[in-house]
Amino acid sequence: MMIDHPLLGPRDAQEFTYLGDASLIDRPDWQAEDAVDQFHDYLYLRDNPAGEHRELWFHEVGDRSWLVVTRNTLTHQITSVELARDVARSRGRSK
Amino acid sequence: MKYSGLRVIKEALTGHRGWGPAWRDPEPQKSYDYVIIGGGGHGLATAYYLAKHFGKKRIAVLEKGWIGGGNVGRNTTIIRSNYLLDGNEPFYEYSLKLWEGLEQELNYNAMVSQRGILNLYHSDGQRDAFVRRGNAMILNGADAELLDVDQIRARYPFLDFENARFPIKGGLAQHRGGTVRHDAVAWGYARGADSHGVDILQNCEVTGLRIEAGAIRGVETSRGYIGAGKVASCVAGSSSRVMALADIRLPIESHVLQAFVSEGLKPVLPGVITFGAGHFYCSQSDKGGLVFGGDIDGYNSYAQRGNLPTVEDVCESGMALIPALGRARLLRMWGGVMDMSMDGSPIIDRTHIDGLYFNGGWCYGGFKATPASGMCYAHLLATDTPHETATAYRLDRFRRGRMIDEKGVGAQPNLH
Amino acid sequence: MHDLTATTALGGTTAEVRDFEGLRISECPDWALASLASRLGREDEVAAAAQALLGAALPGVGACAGDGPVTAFWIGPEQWMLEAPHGSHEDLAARIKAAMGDAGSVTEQTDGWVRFDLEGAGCHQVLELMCNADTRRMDSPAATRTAIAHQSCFLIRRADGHFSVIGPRSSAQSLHHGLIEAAYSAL
Amino acid sequence: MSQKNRLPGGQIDRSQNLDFTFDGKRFTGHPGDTLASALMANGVRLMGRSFKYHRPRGVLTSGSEEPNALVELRSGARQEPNTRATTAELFDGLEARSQNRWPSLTFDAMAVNDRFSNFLTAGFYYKTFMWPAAFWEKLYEPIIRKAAGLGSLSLEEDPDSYDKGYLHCDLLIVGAGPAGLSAALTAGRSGARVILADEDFAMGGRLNAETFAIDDTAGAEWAAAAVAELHGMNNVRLMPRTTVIGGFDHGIYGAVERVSDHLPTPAPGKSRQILWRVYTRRALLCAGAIERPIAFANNDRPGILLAGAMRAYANRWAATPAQKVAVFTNNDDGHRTARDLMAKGVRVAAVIDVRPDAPRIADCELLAGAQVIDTSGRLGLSFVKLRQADGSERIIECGALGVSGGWNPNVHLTCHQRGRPAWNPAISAFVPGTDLPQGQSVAGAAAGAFSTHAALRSGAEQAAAILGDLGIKPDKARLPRAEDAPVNIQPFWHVTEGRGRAWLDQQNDVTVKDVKLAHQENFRSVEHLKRYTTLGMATDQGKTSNMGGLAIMAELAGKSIPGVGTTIFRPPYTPVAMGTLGGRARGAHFHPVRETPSHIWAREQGAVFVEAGNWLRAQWFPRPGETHWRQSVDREVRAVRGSVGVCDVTTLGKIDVQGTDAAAFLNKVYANGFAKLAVGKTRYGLMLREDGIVMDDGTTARLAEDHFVMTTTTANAVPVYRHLEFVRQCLFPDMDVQLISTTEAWAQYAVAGPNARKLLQKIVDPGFDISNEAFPFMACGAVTICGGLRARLFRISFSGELAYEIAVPTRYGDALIRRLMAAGEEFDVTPYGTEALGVMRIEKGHAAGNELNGTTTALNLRMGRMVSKKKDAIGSTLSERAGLNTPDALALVGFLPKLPEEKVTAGGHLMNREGPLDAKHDQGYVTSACYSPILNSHIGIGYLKSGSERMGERLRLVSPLTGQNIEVEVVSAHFVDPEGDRLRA
Repeated sequence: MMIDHPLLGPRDAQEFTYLGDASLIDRPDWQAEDAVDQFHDYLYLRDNPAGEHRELWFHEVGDRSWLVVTRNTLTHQITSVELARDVARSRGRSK
Repeated sequence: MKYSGLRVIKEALTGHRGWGPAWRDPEPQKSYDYVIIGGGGHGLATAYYLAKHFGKKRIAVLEKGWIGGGNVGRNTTIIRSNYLLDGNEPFYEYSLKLWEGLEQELNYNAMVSQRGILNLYHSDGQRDAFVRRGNAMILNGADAELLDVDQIRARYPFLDFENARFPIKGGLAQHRGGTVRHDAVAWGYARGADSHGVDILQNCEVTGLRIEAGAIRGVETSRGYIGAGKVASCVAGSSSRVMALADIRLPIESHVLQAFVSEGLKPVLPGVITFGAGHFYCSQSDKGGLVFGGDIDGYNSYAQRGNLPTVEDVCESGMALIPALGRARLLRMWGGVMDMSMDGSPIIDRTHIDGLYFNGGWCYGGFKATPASGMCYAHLLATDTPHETATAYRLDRFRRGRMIDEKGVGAQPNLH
Repeated sequence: MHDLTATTALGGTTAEVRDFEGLRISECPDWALASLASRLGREDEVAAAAQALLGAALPGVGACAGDGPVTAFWIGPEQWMLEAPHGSHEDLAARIKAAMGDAGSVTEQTDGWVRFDLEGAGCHQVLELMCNADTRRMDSPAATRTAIAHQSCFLIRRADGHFSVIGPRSSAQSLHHGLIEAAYSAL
Repeated sequence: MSQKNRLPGGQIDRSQNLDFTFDGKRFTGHPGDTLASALMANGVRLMGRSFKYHRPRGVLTSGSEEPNALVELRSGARQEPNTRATTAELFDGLEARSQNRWPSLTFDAMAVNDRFSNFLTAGFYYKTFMWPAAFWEKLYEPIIRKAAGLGSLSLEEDPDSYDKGYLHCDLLIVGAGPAGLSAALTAGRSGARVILADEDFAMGGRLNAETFAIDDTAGAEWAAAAVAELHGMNNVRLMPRTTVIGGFDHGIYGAVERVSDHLPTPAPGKSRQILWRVYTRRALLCAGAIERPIAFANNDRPGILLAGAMRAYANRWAATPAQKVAVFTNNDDGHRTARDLMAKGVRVAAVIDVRPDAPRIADCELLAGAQVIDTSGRLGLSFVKLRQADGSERIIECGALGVSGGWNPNVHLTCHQRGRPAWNPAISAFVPGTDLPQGQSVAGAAAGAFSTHAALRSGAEQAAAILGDLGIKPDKARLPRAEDAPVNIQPFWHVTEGRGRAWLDQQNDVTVKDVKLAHQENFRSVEHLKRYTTLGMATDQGKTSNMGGLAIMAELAGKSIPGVGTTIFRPPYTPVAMGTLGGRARGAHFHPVRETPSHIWAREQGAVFVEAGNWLRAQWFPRPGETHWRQSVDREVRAVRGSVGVCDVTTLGKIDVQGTDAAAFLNKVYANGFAKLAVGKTRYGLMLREDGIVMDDGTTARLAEDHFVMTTTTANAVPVYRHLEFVRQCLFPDMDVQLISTTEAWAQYAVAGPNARKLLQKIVDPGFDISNEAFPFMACGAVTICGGLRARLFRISFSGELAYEIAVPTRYGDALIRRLMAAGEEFDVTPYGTEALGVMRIEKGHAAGNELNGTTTALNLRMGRMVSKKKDAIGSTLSERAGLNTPDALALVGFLPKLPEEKVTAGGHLMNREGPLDAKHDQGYVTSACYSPILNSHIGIGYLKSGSERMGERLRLVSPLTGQNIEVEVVSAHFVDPEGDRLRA
């Protein structure tokens, strides 16, 4: 597979390390009442769709960026690639 | 129709006109007591044991394509029970015992061949882990033997003992492990289930689950609605897709695992061997092909095809272990969709929906589990209590902090 | 002045040089390296300080900059590697830190790496057996990161027919072995 | 032996003779020959035996789709089983042997199987060999395994080397026949970056096998001219002898170049083959078509081959399987074979055409509406028996029969990403479907355009279209003139009449009867058919046989052929040597070797090395007279605890953490607090995964307000760095923190033992006070040594002794270890390796890899209190789950054997002293064990249920695997200096 890195252009997926569902960015609030349940769902439950999947890849042999890749799990077609840091900020993550 | 030596001779002499269908292709009935979704090894085995051992009637197996077309028809055919953890070892040992009697049970030669499996280790840390595992196996009633380098050299003189980057320091052997003719497992269970009245419905894809007041009522399929008392999902890599029909999210990701076969060769490998310093395991089929595999490609996929880097990684490891493989040719590569769970161990459990049951999360260990998975799932369906060897395989174990993590890599399916 | 003798990554006291038909592969130990990363929100200060240091603007994605003793190449978002002759700049990291103050994070990298230079017309034939970088179409100069002999390396095109492979120092022997075998095979 | 079946002409160099042997017999051929063509020219028809029935078989095809003519090529360590004689280039001294026969090819004892063929039908195995149960492994299977398989491996290490490389192009063209050459000329002349690959050693495809003219020159000459022109373009890379084996995601293709297979042995330093990963913007498949046979009784005799192959042997290789031949066809193309062979002076007894209205053919008898119903001839064809249109039987004498059932477009690569071919009734064959892999197009016969003109045109047109997509202006050149014969074919798959078996898959011995039996037993899906009969599962993957099987299943099921569907084409297109896929990563070079800064010095000391990941570390340093490793290790431990020792600890991961939020960041990734760590101090950190399980541990030093150096375990350096970047970029993107690894930049040595300070004071420059007061336990800071070399000093201890770790730039690491040894002579300083390090950390009860096994919590390590509840840290929340906090949770404790000399086995399980020894009563397990020369006893540490409350209890340590069952006492894991006075001294 080729991942079209937002900064570097197309790079072989071999250079990346895969983590999984991009929802891992949405880490729950540790002080919530039901924090343990929220963390359980966050860490363990997956949509695992047969189709479009937003997922985290780390450019290990590259610029060390974490990317959010939108890829179809049936065809492997990739429709968008973003810097995870930008996605995280857009989802309200800060410090 | 019973297979016997006499029958084989008679048919041979009369042009094989007498052989009937191995299983029927019936029309779906309006409803069944038990609807099993998935005509793979586990689904067919479940139906067989449910009918034969628990005496249940009105059972259907729904298969979206052709039976045995999933991972049971696309794997490296290995059976073993060399597990470490309490939650796993008794189950897999039970499965191995069922394998040992399978042909007689089914009157079908699935070529269960206990050629032995050998896991090599290359460091003291690996040895310590294997010693702990081997002890766990023996303490659970399984067989295990720790082999030193000389014993391994005697059996596999052609491994790289001279120039290896990670020298072989020993291995953990399970002599009762081995291989099985994988397709025949599906066919044998299908034939057995059919002969006990199970309806096997091919080209019958489940498109919806009818749930009323928190209880399952039936399934919508490509061949129409089918009512059901109990519905049992048993679809491996498609688990998330089927359970999504009931709005259930699972601790499972679907990943592609590749496997490979070489051209036919005169006998080379007596048993199954696993490299401990890279991703490579290998056996030789009765037809002479080297059947081997390695690690999963590592990303979510339902595409049933792999990528080249994984092929190379596996072959690099193969060459590192057996330098004589250089001139053997890889004939065919294929990919199956694995239901990789969050701790690398399976789930056989009820769901919060009354009458809806789930069996999945087999990662790439599903084939060897086929008989026990079928028996334990049938037990759960018939009695609503887990089989004694499958009590740990609960859906809520992650919430309770009761993971069964053989590899110790945590909630990352592609590392299990 | 201390009295400890340095060894090269290949273990010698002098650099290893090998010649092939149309290619020279040489170990280059006499370079100091330091990484520079902008602190959050201090990018402009870092850019300005670097301008003074390099006599050029910090390079953009995949680029190299500087023609004085100190040059730089891009290694990641808001992150660069700076190079200078070891003889005159063994204290490169300290100098950069002094120039950056607390606007930038600076880390000595000199001995984290081994550098092999490939010079000659044969470099493309050798590199196409080593890595997936499209060396024939690469800008000159330009820098990228790529896997070479199972190791994560920087590949820098310094000029036509001149590449630097900068890899992990501890596996210098393996990296060198790979380059040599590829040269024998390709040339 | 003379080349009695050598014809005039052909593309072989008669000026040179090449000597070769087949089954020990000497023959002669010429450059340009394949092994198959040379054998044929020498009058050899019998080349192999089939897989199951050991039927005598000859060559069926002239290409890589060959099912029959497989040989063991070369000898010794270079022996290559199952090599296709049809693609093996002849070289002087070539050695080949037939396979799967005993004692000889002409007399094969195993041919007895053929007599029992009534028994050995499809699915036979599944119905028998079950009685008695035990006999399968002991009797039946060994016999089957011995009989099965084809060629054999030498089992010696492959002496050749293999390369892997990467190529990049705008357009990859697969196949250099008329379509491929036409496309390459168009794209090449337009300046595009083109790669043209063909599996053959001579480019031109069918143009080399046919007699067509292009414009006014022979096709083969036109091809040669085109190749010459392309050769002159520096934007075009010509790759003959290169098979594109698979199409992978996003335009990446795998290709295997056979660099040296046409030579006796590869030239020095050169590889045998190269695996190329080709990154393409677009790909054009011009792989041509593969002829398919017609099934009829005894259609497998040597001498019966595909008509197109017979023509190729005559035209390209000037060879014929016999002087008198016949042709059996259902389409016009078969007639070409008759014409071409007659033109070469071969007698054509008749053209047998199933079509009643078959076109006439000059100078040769045409039997329209006739069918071949049987053949005869031992070890080779002598007669064919026909049923003629008028119903009469007739026997024709001939030594060879060319069979044509039509041509199948070679769609293989269009299906590697699950694409499905579509049925084209006009040519009664499958053509590429609409679901092609991204960026792939198809031209020529592969797309169903069978005439030469159509191939040239579609090649040029497809190339032009692709160039347009790529924004390159296509060159507009005139299309050369060429034949444009339409396809006239009457679908015909098998002759129903005839008593003998009609073969579909000649290698796996699958007959029409087998397909019928599969249907009868309800194995009707194409996949069931394939798996039950093994149709198409041989080394040729059914390239010539699958269609026939499908057609017959369709007949039986009353379905159309597309209704039955096809099995899945999977890579590789043709089988690939494992060595090629392995490349150079073999033997000692399987993985890179990472050497520590003291490696050369340690080797000089005669150190024994051990792998730690890719690192090589000194395990111990034997001294003269020491005959057992324990002697060395015990000595090293005593030396450290008694005076001072030095150990290279460079391999531990080091990550530079900087930024104004660096401390806050560490507070997130470590379960324990780091915010208040003072500058100049070091602290032990416990890192959890989000699931609350321990991920790693290590010490982290604060060099400045905004600057830390984190150490990780050797094994986890990479995953921890990745995790930190995840936390930084994905979870806390606005934290001002920067990370970079510095593991290898510093050579780091542990200096441990009561005299450690005295030794260091001799090399640390006088300006730095490292007295206990000025530089206490857990202090850290920058110093200079040996007269001004910058260094870092950490007062940390893994051994439990007064200890420091000193770091200098790696290039000075070798000098530093030598200096430490020299300066330490007065203290008898001792280098120690990983074994002694391990012994001392077990004596101190420090957790390491065996304890941090990915299932242990802080609670298990008895560090539960370190997990701060006052802050948010990765893993702290989920570590609270009930299952991880049960009253009987495992806790790390120590074990002493009742008798000191009794070995404690790591991996042994713990049981109550009374009570059964089984899994149900398991109390825990030993993680690490060693002999402690300080306690003069074997010791161990491990996890025990409720361990903290069971001090002093006696348990059984059982290891049935190693035959051990001893009594041990539960003690604190801190065997040595539990109060830690030594390390604070």
